[in-house]
Amino acid sequence: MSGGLDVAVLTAWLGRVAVRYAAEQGYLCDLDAAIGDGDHGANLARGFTAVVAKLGQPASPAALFKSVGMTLIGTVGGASGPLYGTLFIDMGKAAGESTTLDAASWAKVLAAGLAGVAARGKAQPGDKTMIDALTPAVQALQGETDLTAALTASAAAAVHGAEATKKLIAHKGRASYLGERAIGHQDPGATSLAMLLQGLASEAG
Amino acid sequence: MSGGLDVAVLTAWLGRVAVRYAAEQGYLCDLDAAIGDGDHGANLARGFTAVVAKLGQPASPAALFKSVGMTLIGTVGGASGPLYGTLFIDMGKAAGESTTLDAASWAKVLAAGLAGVAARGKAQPGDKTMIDALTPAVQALQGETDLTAALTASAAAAVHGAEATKKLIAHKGRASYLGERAIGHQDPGATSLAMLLQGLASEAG
Amino acid sequence: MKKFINAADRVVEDSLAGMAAAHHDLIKVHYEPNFITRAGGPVKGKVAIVSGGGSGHEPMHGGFVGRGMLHAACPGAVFTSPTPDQMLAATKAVDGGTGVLHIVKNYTGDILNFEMAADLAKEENIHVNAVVTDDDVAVQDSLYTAGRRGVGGTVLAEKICGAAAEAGADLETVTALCRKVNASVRSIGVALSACTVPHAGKPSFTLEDDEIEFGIGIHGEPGRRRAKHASADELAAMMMEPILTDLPFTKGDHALLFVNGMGGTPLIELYVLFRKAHAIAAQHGVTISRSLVGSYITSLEMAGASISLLRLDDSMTKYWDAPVVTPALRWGA
Amino acid sequence: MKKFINAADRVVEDSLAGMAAAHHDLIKVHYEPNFITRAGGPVKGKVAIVSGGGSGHEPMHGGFVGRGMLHAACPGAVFTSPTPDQMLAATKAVDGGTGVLHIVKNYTGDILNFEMAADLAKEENIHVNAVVTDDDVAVQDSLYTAGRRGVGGTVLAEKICGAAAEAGADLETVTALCRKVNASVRSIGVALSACTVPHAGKPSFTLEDDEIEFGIGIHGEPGRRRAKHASADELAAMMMEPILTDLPFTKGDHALLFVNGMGGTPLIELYVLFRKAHAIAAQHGVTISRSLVGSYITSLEMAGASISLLRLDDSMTKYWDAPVVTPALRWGA
Ligand SMILES: Nc1ncnc2c1ncn2[C@@H]1O[C@H](COP(=O)(O)OP(=O)(O)O)[C@@H](O)[C@H]1O
Ligand SMILES: Nc1ncnc2c1ncn2[C@@H]1O[C@H](COP(=O)(O)OP(=O)(O)O)[C@@H](O)[C@H]1O
Ligand SMILES: [Mg+2]
Ligand SMILES: [Mg+2]
Ligand SMILES: [Mg+2]
Ligand SMILES: [Mg+2]
Repeated sequence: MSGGLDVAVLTAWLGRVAVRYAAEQGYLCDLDAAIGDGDHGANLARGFTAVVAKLGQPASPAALFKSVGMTLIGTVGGASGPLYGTLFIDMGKAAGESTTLDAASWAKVLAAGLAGVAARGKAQPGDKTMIDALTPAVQALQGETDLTAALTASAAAAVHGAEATKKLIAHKGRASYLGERAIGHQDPGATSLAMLLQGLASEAG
Repeated sequence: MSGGLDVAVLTAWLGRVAVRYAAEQGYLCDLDAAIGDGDHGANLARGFTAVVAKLGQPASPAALFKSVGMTLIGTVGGASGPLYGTLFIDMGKAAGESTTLDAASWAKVLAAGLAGVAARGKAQPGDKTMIDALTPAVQALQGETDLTAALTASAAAAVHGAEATKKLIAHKGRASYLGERAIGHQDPGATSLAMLLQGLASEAG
Repeated sequence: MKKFINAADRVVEDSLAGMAAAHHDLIKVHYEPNFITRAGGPVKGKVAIVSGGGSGHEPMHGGFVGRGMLHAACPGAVFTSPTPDQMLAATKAVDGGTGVLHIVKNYTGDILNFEMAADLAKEENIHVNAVVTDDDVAVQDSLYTAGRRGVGGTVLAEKICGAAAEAGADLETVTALCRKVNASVRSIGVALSACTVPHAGKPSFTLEDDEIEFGIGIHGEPGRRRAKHASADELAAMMMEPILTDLPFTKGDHALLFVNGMGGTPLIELYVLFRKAHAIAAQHGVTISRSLVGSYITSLEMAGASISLLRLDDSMTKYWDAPVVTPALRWGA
Repeated sequence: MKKFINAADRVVEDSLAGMAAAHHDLIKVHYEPNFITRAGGPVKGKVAIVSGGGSGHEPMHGGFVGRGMLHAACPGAVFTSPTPDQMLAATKAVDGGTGVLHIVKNYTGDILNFEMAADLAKEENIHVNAVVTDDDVAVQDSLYTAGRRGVGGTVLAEKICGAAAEAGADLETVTALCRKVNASVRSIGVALSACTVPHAGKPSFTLEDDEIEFGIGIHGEPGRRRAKHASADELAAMMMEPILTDLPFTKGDHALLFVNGMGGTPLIELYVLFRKAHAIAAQHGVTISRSLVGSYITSLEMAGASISLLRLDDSMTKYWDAPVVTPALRWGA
């Protein structure tokens, strides 16, 4: 994949992710049932179904991200709705006028999304949230100029970060009520975030 | 047993029956759960515990029966409370002045009890109620002059009558709501009535 | 069996003590024999209404004691009719000199015990009338059974007759009104799960994951038949059909629709049932002009629901709307 | 999973339609986005109160919309916070020109979505204050968590602040009162069984026959710890201890005791708990001068209960007693 991330590729990515969330809905709900309230898979499946239905033909990556963010905010609910929504909205702001994102601009865009999520949710790395998948994913993009390699490394880092949440006590979200009992369980939001980036690597990598 | 049924024997009988109902409480409740509301054993256990506690030293069989009847009416509740209560109250009326009941007078007394239950509950033989144990028990006493033989035959007839309720559809009590579904289940009230008369045969037979 | 109880044989008394503590402004609980009266004592010159039955159906009947509804309620052991001494004591406590109405659900035990109590009250010169409620259409061939059971319609009868008594209607009028309400209401119940009587310690029946009991009463007894579980809309249709045809309800009727939870059913599901029952009534030309949704006549923790439909006339509607101030039903005052 | 539903993704809408049909005299249901307002429309010159949260907690919050309590409620998907567009639409619909109070239970999702909605409302020149309720003492080390959850105290705050708004208090006064109620109430919950979210289809956790979850929230999430099932009196004592010591309640306090069912608990058991909680409060020197018993903030069909204790002052007591006319709470009018 050399052409970079344009609207067509990004649209295909979102379709792929919507299918994956629908397929993994039960798995994500099970993860959430163990340490939360069991709705994360349903929330994302509902949200991304709406994303695909409402997307239309956005003029630019920025417009696409904004539309996705607004749809997620209006349909997901829960903690993940505003957080995933903010991720996309802030990615949209960072995408600016570009019609195609290369490795460097994607790194900048995703870092902006991370900053937005962190600002809204006030979670830090190690709090056992989606931040623990997103942070290493952003880091893995640094200095990498080949888009394929960048997306693959970023997705792998996110998956690794999500897995590493197993050993953590949660300090944010519902899992924080459980104290020590959260240990051994993988965070659902970190897991879904890794799936999101895996989807991009598969689509565009 | 040749001395006949006096207050001492009758008191011992009630104590024995109270123990049996306590022991068979679960069984009688199970029978009632299948075709009723599952409380028959608890109702009788509660009632006969109270009977034993309140009995004192009645002056005559008549006084004893009346006291038992009043206690049952005040503690059992449900359908069986008024019916068992009436059984004993009407037995008390029929016992008159006697201090000791022989086979013939017991036959008369139990028949009066049956008539009282039938008048109050308006059930007929074959309606799948305690009447189906009581009626053959009264019949088995007819013409029998030996008390031991009379009580043994009467108890056996009651047991047989109770078992025979299995094949019946109920026309009275809660089991009547079940229609055909009551078939195959033994009536709890007929079963407890057979236990009552078995207790007398064991005590005085 | 997991319940918030201390011991099977203390449930009724502990719960009564809780009611007494929570609602001392509205009710007074009497023990040995157990009965509940309004906090204020008998109302001179007004007809008093007494009801009662086994415990395990809360808030019925104790939760309906208060201004505009019952004057007294007699709780028996769980699912067991109370005894005549309770009813007699309650009747004497609330008689205002103009007679007492006993509202009795049609179960052999309730009938026999209330009959005995009425006989005893009459011996003490209290004028007692009794009305037996029997609104359950699940019992079909009532000629060959103990007759139809008194279920959800009883709640409606107690509210409406309580308001009439409050308004000063005499005993014969309140009695006739109660008969009319009972004659105008039809109910049916369905269980998704059984309930566990505390002293039994295990469920009174078991249902597979895809089974329901159709036509249940309120005592954990098995229903009329077992059926496949279906959608809420299908179940509502199965329930409304015998209700509508039995009375029968006809085009132009105004009715009160009462969707009742059996104790373990969340409100969100009762509203799902209400939606369809309401729509079916409308299709049938019946206008739902009053409604009641909640768990008012229950079977311990049973998951299940019943539907009652009452054909209203102007007087019933007026008395339904009249103020009521009880632990479980309150409005208008 | 046996429920009275048609499909997992229709539960909320079907139930809202049922509410609309049952309570059209009191409330109006709006769809896409979903929210519930009072039947009458905005009240000019009076502060409006909006709350909301996931569905599955009925009657909270929709059942509390009506005169003397909420002006609007926003139901999300089951156990999922609603979205900002719902809250914005509700806020705009009920603003009477003098500002709107958002009562938000402390969960990340509720906070974030209500924050976004408030930002959007402010852009439209609506003055919005928000009070976050966090009365759950089960969450101990709140510095290192998302903080204490908003549970039963929320119901009490909504009633009391609704009455203040009805009486004409301004936004800052109602806001301060809401903070005060929240600061004066402590709650804790216990589950005897888990609940099943419709789209999950299976219970969110499983308990052995002799186990309970202590310190649960209202979303079927596991509690603080698992414990052995015990008698109602022992459980009431386990629950009252952290409640009494946390505030702390002291001798001479007057309080409102709220024993709440989680959806699958029968009323008879709630009164058994109430009895002991009341006695423990009395031993502690706390006078229970007001009480509430019933299932008002639930977790679908969970068997369980929560206890809330609110220290009352004269103004809270006055507003608690003030008339309320909603589907789920009604008195005094
Ligand atoms: N403050 C936060 N910052 C970042 N992510 C968070 C925060 N709180 C929760 N999350 C993420 O949200 C996920 C839960 O999302 P979801 O189940 O959809 O919402 P809810 O918790 O409201 O039910 C968690 O697994 C976690 O990754
Ligand atoms: N009309 C009746 N006449 C005689 N016996 C009856 C009648 N109705 C019910 N019974 C008896 O009562 C028994 C049930 O008693 P019990 O379970 O204690 O009362 P309840 O049915 O009120 O729960 C039945 O098994 C039956 O034998
Ligand atoms: Mg969740
Ligand atoms: Mg029985
Ligand atoms: Mg019974
Ligand atoms: Mg959620």
